[in-house]
Amino acid sequence: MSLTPLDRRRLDAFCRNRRGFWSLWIFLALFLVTLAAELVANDRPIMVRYDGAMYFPMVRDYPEVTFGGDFLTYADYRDPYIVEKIAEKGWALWPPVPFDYRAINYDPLATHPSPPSARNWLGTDDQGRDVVARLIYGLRLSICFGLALTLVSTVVGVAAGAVQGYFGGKVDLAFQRFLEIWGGLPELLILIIIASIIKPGFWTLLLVLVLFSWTNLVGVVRAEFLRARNFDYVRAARTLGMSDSRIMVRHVLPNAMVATVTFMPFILNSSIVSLTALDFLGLGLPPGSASLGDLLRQGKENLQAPWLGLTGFVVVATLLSLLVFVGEAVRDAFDPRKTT
Amino acid sequence: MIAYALRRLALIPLTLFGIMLINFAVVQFAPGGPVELMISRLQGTAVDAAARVSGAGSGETAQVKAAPAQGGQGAYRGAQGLPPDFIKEIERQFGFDRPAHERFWLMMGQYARFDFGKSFYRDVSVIGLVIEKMPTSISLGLWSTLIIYLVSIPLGIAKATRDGSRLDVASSWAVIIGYAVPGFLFAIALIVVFAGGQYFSWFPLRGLSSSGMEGASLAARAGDYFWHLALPVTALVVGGFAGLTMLTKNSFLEEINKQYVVTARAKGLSERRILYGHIFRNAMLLIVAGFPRALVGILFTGSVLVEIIFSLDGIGLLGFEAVSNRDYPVMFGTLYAFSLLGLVLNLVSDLTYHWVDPRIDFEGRGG
Amino acid sequence: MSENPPLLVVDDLAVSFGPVDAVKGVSFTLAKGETLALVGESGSGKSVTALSILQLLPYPRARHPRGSIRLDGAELVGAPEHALRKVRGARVAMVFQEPMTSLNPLHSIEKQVGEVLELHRGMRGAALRARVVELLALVGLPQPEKRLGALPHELSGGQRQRVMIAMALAGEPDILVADEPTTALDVTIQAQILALLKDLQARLGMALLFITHDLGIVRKMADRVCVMNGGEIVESGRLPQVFDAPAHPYTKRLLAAEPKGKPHRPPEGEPVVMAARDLKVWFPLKAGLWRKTVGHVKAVDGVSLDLRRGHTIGVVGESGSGKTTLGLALLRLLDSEGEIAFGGTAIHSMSAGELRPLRRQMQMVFQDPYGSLSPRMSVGQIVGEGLEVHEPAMHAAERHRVIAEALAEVGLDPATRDRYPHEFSGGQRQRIAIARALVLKPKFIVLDEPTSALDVSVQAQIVDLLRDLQARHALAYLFISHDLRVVRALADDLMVMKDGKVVEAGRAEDLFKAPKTAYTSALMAAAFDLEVA
Amino acid sequence: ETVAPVHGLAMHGAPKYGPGFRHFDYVNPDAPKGGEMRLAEIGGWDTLNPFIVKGDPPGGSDLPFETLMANSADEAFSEYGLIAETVEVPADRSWVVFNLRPQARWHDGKPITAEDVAFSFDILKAKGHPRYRFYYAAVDKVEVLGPRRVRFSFKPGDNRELPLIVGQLPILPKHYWQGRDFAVTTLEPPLGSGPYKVAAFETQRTITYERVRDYWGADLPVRKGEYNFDRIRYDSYRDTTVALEAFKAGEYDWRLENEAKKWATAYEDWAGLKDKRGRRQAFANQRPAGMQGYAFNLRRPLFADIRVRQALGLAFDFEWTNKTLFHGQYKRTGSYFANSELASVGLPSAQELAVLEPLRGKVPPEVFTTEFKPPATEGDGNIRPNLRAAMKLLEEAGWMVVDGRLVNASGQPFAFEILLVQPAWERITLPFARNLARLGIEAGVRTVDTAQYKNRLDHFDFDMVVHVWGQSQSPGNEQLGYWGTESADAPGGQNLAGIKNPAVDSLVDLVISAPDRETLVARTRALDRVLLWNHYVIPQWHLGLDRLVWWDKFGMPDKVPSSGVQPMTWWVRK
Ligand SMILES: Nc1ncnc2c1ncn2[C@@H]1O[C@H](COP(=O)(O)OP(=O)(O)OP(=O)(O)O)[C@@H](O)[C@H]1O
Ligand SMILES: Nc1ncnc2c1ncn2[C@@H]1O[C@H](COP(=O)(O)OP(=O)(O)OP(=O)(O)O)[C@@H](O)[C@H]1O
Ligand SMILES: [Mg+2]
Ligand SMILES: [Mg+2]
Repeated sequence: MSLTPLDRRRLDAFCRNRRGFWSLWIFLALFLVTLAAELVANDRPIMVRYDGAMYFPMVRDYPEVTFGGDFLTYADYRDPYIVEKIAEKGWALWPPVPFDYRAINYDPLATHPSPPSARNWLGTDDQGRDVVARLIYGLRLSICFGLALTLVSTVVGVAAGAVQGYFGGKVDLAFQRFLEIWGGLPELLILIIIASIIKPGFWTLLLVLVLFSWTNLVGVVRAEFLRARNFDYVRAARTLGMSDSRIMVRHVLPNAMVATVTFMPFILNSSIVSLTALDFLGLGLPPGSASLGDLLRQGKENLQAPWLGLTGFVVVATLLSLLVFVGEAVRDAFDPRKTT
Repeated sequence: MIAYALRRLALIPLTLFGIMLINFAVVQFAPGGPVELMISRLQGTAVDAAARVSGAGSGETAQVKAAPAQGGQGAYRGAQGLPPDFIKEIERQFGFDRPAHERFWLMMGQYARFDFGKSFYRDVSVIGLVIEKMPTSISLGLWSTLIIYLVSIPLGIAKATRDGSRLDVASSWAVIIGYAVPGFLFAIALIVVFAGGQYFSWFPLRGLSSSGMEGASLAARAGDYFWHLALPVTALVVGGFAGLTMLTKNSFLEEINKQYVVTARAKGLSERRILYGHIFRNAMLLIVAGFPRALVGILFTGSVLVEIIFSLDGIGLLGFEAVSNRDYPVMFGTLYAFSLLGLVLNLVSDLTYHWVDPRIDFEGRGG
Repeated sequence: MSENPPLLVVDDLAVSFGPVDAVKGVSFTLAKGETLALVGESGSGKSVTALSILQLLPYPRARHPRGSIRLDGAELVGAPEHALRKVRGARVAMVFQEPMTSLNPLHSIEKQVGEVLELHRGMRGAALRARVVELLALVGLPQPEKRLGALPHELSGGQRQRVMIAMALAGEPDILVADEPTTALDVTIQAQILALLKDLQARLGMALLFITHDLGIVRKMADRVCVMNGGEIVESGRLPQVFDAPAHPYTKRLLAAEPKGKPHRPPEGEPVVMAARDLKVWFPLKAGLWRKTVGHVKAVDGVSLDLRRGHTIGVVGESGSGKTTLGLALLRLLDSEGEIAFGGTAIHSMSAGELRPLRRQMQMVFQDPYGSLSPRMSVGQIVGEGLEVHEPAMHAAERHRVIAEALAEVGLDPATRDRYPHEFSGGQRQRIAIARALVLKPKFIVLDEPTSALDVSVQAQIVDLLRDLQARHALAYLFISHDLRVVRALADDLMVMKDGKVVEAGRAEDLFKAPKTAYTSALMAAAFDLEVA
Repeated sequence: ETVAPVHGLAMHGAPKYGPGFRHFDYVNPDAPKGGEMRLAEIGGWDTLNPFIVKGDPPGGSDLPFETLMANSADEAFSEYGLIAETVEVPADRSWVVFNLRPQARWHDGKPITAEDVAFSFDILKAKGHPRYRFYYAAVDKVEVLGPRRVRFSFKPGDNRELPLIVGQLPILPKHYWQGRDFAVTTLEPPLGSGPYKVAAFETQRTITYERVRDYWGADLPVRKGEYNFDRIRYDSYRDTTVALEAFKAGEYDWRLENEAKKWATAYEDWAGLKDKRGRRQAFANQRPAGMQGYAFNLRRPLFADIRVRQALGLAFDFEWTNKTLFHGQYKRTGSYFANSELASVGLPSAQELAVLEPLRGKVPPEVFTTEFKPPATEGDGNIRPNLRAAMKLLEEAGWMVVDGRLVNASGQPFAFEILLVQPAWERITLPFARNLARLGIEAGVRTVDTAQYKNRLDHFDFDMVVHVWGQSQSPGNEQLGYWGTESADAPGGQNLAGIKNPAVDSLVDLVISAPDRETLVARTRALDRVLLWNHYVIPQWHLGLDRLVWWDKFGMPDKVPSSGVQPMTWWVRK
C-alpha cells in the first residue's frame, strides 16, 4: 500500500518534529526490547553444553537429572548445585540479565531489598528479585496492558461522545443520563464483587478497567462535537448527502481531536497505575507478576530502599514524556497549518 | 435554552433515582455486608479499610487485636464464634431483617425528605459527618483547583505561543515529571524534607490548624491555615498541572492559526490581548467541559491519599471508608449528595457551553 | 495627488510558502490620498502582497526571500512586534477578502468594532458605543442599534463584510488595504461604500490600496492600476494609460473578458425540479441572561417559486434580504415553514435519513467557500468525497481522473489537489467549492455568489462552464448574485428579494429591460451604470 | 457458706504477691510524678465511650476507668484488688463476692458503691460491646449484698476463670449514666474513677489526659509507682510512614515498632540516635506468641496425608526468609505456645507422658520419641537436602514427577492455592511457592480483600492460609474452638485447619479442666506435642521482643515483667 501524498505530508510533518520523532523511536526500541524480554533477562541460560550435548533451556524444559541433579522436576539453572554440575562437564551461555521477573537472587546473602550492585544493576526488590529483570518484564506487561486499555477505552469513549454531541437532542439527553448513572456506580464495590467472582488475569482486568475508564473522554469529546457540528463544512458535507457516521468520522472527528490527543498519553499512564491500585483490593494481577505499578508500590513500602521508587518513577516519567512528545508530533502531523 | 435547562432539571431526580437504585442493587451483591464486617470487628479480625493504603498492619507478625479495655486475656473469647441470635440482632439493628426492596423504598422515602440517617458504626448523622468533613475537602479542593487552573492555563497559553521552543520543552518536562511522581512518594518526601526532623521543620505534619488558635487574630489564623495547607495542597497539585496545561496548549494551538486571529492582529492588538481576549474564549470550551469532572474528582475522590498522609479528615476518606466498611448510610448519603452536586454541575457546564459559544445548542440533529 | 511623496513603498517584494513562490518581486508605491488598484488573475498573489504589508502572513511558513516594504521610510518586513502593532489598525488598516471567516465567531459585532476604537482612539463607554453605531450606519448596516449584540454567524455575508469595513475604518488609518471589500454587497450598498471611501479619502487624505476584480470599480475609484499575473506585476501605470492602452497581453485579455453570451433557452414545459410554497424562515432574536426571544428576523417571509429542469432562476436583492437563507431552506439545511417539493416529492416533512438519497441530486455552492471546506481534508478529498459516497463502485483511478478533470474545468491545477484549503487564494477556494458541487452532476444546484471572488476572465470561464453543463445535463440552477452582469448571462428567470419577500419575479429579459418596481430599477441602475451613481 | 476474703486471686494456685504487698516488683515505687508522655496511634477516633460497639475510641480511652481487680504483668493470670479491697471465692469457684474499698471515689467525689457494680454489669451486658455478653454469659446473677458488697453467682459448669473474668469488669457510675444513653457514641468525657481524666481533645486528631491530682487510689499496691506522667497525649496519624517521620521529628516520645524492616533500617538516620537524645532497644518478653503459620485445610483430600504436610513444611525456608527479608529478627516458632513456659521442650516429661500414654497409637509415634524441631536450612537459599527429604516423603505418599509436575497415581497434578489478605505477605509467600515449584507442586498465591477473605475463611473455602492462633498464659476454653472436632464444621469458627482428632479432643478437655498450674502446663505441653507432630500447620516465626524507640527523657524500672514493657510504669526524668 503506497502512501497518499497527503499522508506523505503528514508523515513529513511528523518527522519534522524531531522530538516526537525520536521519542517514537526510543519508545519502539524500548518496547521491542521488552517484547523480547525472555531473551534479555532470564533465569535460564540461552544454551548449555553438558557432557558433549547441547541444550536450549529457553526453548525446552529439561529435568534436573539431565544435568546430574536429583529430581525429575525441571532444572533450576540458578541452583548452585546444578551450576556446579554443569560447570564440571560443560558450560552455559547466559543472557545479559541472568534473572527473570520471578527469580530470586540467592547468591549474595544480602537483606532484601538490596541496593544496586554489579550483579543486580538496579538492586533487588523486597523479595530478592532483580529489579532490572522485573522492569523489563514489567514494562512489557504494563505497556501492552496500557496500550490495549487506552485504545479500547478511547475508541469507545470517543464514539460515545461523538454520537452524543453530534446528534444532540433526545439521543444526547438519554445517553447523558445513562452516563451519569453509570458514573454513579460504586466502582470500588463493583471491583470487590468482581474480585469475589473471578480470578483476575490480564484480559479480565482489561475488561473490568474498560468498564470504568471509557467514560473519561466522553464529556470533552461531546463538547467538541456539539461545537463542531455547527460549522459550515459539516453543513456542506450534509449537503453532499453523506451519512451521519461518515460526517462524524471524516469531517467532525479530525477537528475534534484536541482532547483525545492530549489525554491519550495520560490515559495510558493511568491505565498502568490503576492496574496496581487494584492490587490493594486483591483484584490485581496474580501476586508475583511484574508490572510497573508493582515497582511503584514497592517503592512506597520501602522508603529505605529509594532505588525501587526512583526506578519506577524515572521509568514512568520517561515513558510518559516519550508518549506526550509523540502525541505532540501526531498533533502536528494532523495540523494542516504545520504541514508543508 | 430555558426550556432545555428546565427539562434537564426535571430529569435530575429521575437520574438520581436511577443512581440510587443501581447502587442499591449492586450493594446487594457485595460480598460481606455491614453485618459481616461488624462481626469481624467484634472478633478483632477486620483489617482496617485504610490500612491497605496507609500501610498500617504491614508487620510480619499477624496481630490479634486486644480488646481496648481489657488486659487482653479475654480477647480470645470471640474465638468461639458468635451465637446466631446475636447475629440476628445486629441484622435487625442495621435493618437487614427486611427484604431488600422494602429497605430501598424506605431509604428513598427518607431521602426524599432529606433524611439521610445515621452511620452504622457511630451515632452521627450522615449530614453531620459530611458537614464535619466538608471544610477540609473544600479547603483542599478549592485551593488546589485554583492553583492548578491559575498556573496551567497561562502556562499552556505560553507554551502554545512558543510551540517547540525551549520553554515549551522544559515546561513539558516539568509538568510531566510532576504528573509521574507517585503521589504518595511525593507527599511522604514533602513530609520528610519539610516537616520531619531530618532536614527542615518548616511545616506542620498533620491537620489544618494548630491547637490553641481559637483566640488568635484573624490574620494569625489565616496564616496558620495556609501554613498547614501548604504541604497537602502542594502534594495535590503537583500531578494536576500536566493534563490541563497540555489541554490548554493544544486547544490554543488549534485556534491560534485561524483567520480571526489574523484579523485581530491586523487591528494592532497586542499578542497578549489576542490570546486572552480573542482566542481564550474560543479555546475555553474544552477546559469548561472538563471542569465539573475535575472538581468532583478533587472534592470527592482525588485526595484520599493526601488525606491519609497528612492526617486530614475529608470527604474522600469518608467515602472510601464508608465503602470499605460497608457503612451504607454514609455511603448512600455521600453518594446522593455528590451525585446531586455532579448532576447540577453537569447541567451548569452544559449551559456554560452555550454561554461560551452561543452557536452551541442541544437540539437534535441528523438521524 | 500622486505628486505627494510616497507613503508606502513596496520594493521587489517576494513571498514564498515552502517551495511555492506566491509573489515574485513586486514593487509599487502609494502616496497619501492616492488610490492604487491591484487587479489580476485569481491566485496571482494580490492578497498575499496585501497581507505582507502588515506582516500578517503565517510566518515562519511564509517567507520573504527578498524585498522591502517601507511605511514613511520605516521598514516593515521583519519589523519587531511592537513596531508593527503601532502600524496595524492605526496607520494601516485592512479589509480581508473573506469576511465570513475573518470575524471572531464569538464576539459581538459591537465588541469587534469597538475594540479598534478603544485601542487606537482611546474611547470608552457610551461614546464608544455611539461611535460604533455611527460607523455601522455609515457602512449601511440596517438598524445598527438593534444588532450590536449579533454574532457574526447571525449576519448575512454582506452584513459581515460591512462590519469588516467598519472595523477597518474605525481606526481612521492613513492607508486602507481593501481586499475585495464589496464582493458580497449589492450594487446600491456597494455604491454607498465606495462613496464613503472616497469621502474619507478626501477628508483625511487616506490612501487606498484597492484589490478587486471588478474593473468597473477600478475605473471609478483608482488613480493608478497595477495588474498582477503569476505573482508578478505585469503592467502598472495611471488608470487611463493602462485601461485605454493596455500593453501586456494579460491586461488586454483581462479587459476584454466579460461574462458574455445569453442564457440558452431551454424548452418550455420542462418538469418542475424544485418548488416551494410560502416558505418562511424566521430567526428568533434573543436577549438577556436567559436568552429570551424578543423578536424575529424574518429572513425569508413567504417565498414561492418553481424551478424547471434546465432552467436558472437568478435571485438578486440587497444584502441581507434573505437570499442565502432561501437557498439553505430549499435544501432543507435550515428549519423552515412552508412546502418544498423536489422533483415532485414533498421534502419539507422528510427526515434527514429519508432525504439523504436525494441529496446527491441537489447541491449547493456556499457563499462562504472557506468555511464550507473541511480544514483537515485535502482539496482532492473534498472534491472526491461526493463521488466516494454516491458512486462507491467507481474505481479509485477513475475517481482520480474525474477529480482532476473537475479541478481543471474550474481552472485549477490538478497538481494542487493534495493541498489543504487554507493554502489557496480566495478565488481558488471558491472554485473548489464549485467543483465539488458540479462533479456530482446533480439535477439542482444553489449557487450562492459563486463568482464573487473571481476575476473577470475566470468568471467568464466559470459562467461558460455552468452554461455548458446546464445544456448538456439539463441542470437547474438557483443563482444568487449581486453581479447583475453574470446574472444576466445565466438566468432566464429572475427573482428580486427585499426583506425576505419577493418584490418582483419574472422572465429575466423582461425584468432587465423593464423593471416594474423602483427597487429593481435602482438596483439595475446602480449595476450597469456605476458612473452615474 | 463463708469463705475468707483474700486480697488477690490467681488462675491456678496462689498469687505471687502476698497480702499486704506494697507494690509490684516491676515498678519503681519512688518514681517521680510529673511531665508528659506523648504517644501516637494510627487512625482517627470519634467517641469517648470505649465500652460500646459503635465508634472508635481514642488511644488511652481506658485510662479514666477502673476495674474491680487489677492484673499483674509478671504472672500468668493473677488479679489483685483495685476497686475491690478483697474477694471471696469458694473452692469450686461457683460464685464470687467483692468487697469494695471504702475510699474508692468517682472523679466527682462520690463513693463507688455496690450499686455501681451491679449497674455496670447490667448495662455492659445489655448495651455494651457484645464481647461483654460473651464474657459474662456464664454469670447467673448479681446481687448487691450491702453498700460495698456484691456477689456474682455463676451458672453450673467447671470454669475456673469466671471469678477472674468478672474481676476485669469496668465499673461505671450509675448516677452519671442515669438519664444518659449508654449505647450511643459521645464526645462528652464520661465520668470515671481512674488515675487520669480527659483534659482536652479534638476528635480524629488528638486527646490529652491529665493525672487526677487527688486520685483516690494513688497509693494502692496495684497502683504504686505507676501512672507517673502528669499528662498523656495521643496523636492520631493516618499513615504509618508519616507517624514514623513524626516520631523522628520529635512530635511524640515513645514508639513500638512492629516491622522488622523498619526496625533495622528506618532509624539509622534518626538524629536522636546520632546525638544520643533517643534510644532504640528491644526488650524480651514472655508473652505467649501462639502459633503463626501456614495452615493446611485438612478438609481438602490433598492434605489428608501427614507425609504430604510434612513434605510441604520442608520446603519453607525460614532461615533464608528471616535473614534476607526480616534482618534476622525473628525466631522460628516450634510450639503452639511459643515464647512461654507452656511450650513443649525436649522429650515429654513424666507428667506429660502420663497424659500421652493412653493415647499411644492414636498420635504420631514421634510424640514419644523425638523432640519436635521445625526443619532447618542453611539459610543460603540452597535447600536441596530438605527438598530431597520432601521428595522422598511425597513419593512415599504416592506422588511422582511426570513431565516436571508432581502427580498422583491417577495423574492429577499437585496444585493448590495460598490465600492471603495482606499484600505484605506476598513477599514471604512467593519464595515459598517457588520452592514448592521445585518439587513439581503448583502453589498459586492469591490476595483478596478483607470481606472476601473473611467470607472464604468462614466457609473454609481455601487450601492454605496464614493464620495465627493467639494464646494466653492461661489456655482454657478457647482451645475447644481452636482444635476441637465440634468446631471444625461450625462456619466462622477458628478451627481453620479442620482438625478432627479424638486424641486432640481429649487433650483439650484435659487442659480446660486442669486443676492447678503445674498440671495445666504439662497437659498443654502434651497437647502441643500432638498438634506439632500432626503437622497441621507449617510453623512460621514469632518475635518475643518489644522493639522500642523513644526520646530519652524517661526513666524506667529495672525489671521488665513477663508480659512486656509497661509504659505506664515509666516516668519523666527530672
Ligand atoms: N498558506 C499558503 N500556502 C501555500 N500557498 C499559498 C498559501 N496562501 C496562498 N497561497 C498561494 O499563493 C498564491 C497567491 O494567493 P493570493 O491569495 O495572493 O491570491 P489572490 O491574488 O488574492 O487571488 P484571489 O483573487 O483568488 O483572491 C495562490 O496561488 C495560492 O495558492
Ligand atoms: N442565524 C441567524 N440568526 C439571526 N439572524 C440571521 C441568522 N442568519 C441570518 N440572519 C439574518 O437574516 C437576514 C437574511 O440573511 P441572508 O444571509 O439570507 O441574507 P442574504 O440575502 O444572503 O445577504 P447577503 O447578500 O449579504 O449574503 C439577515 O438580516 C441576517 O442578519
Ligand atoms: Mg485574494
Ligand atoms: Mg448571502
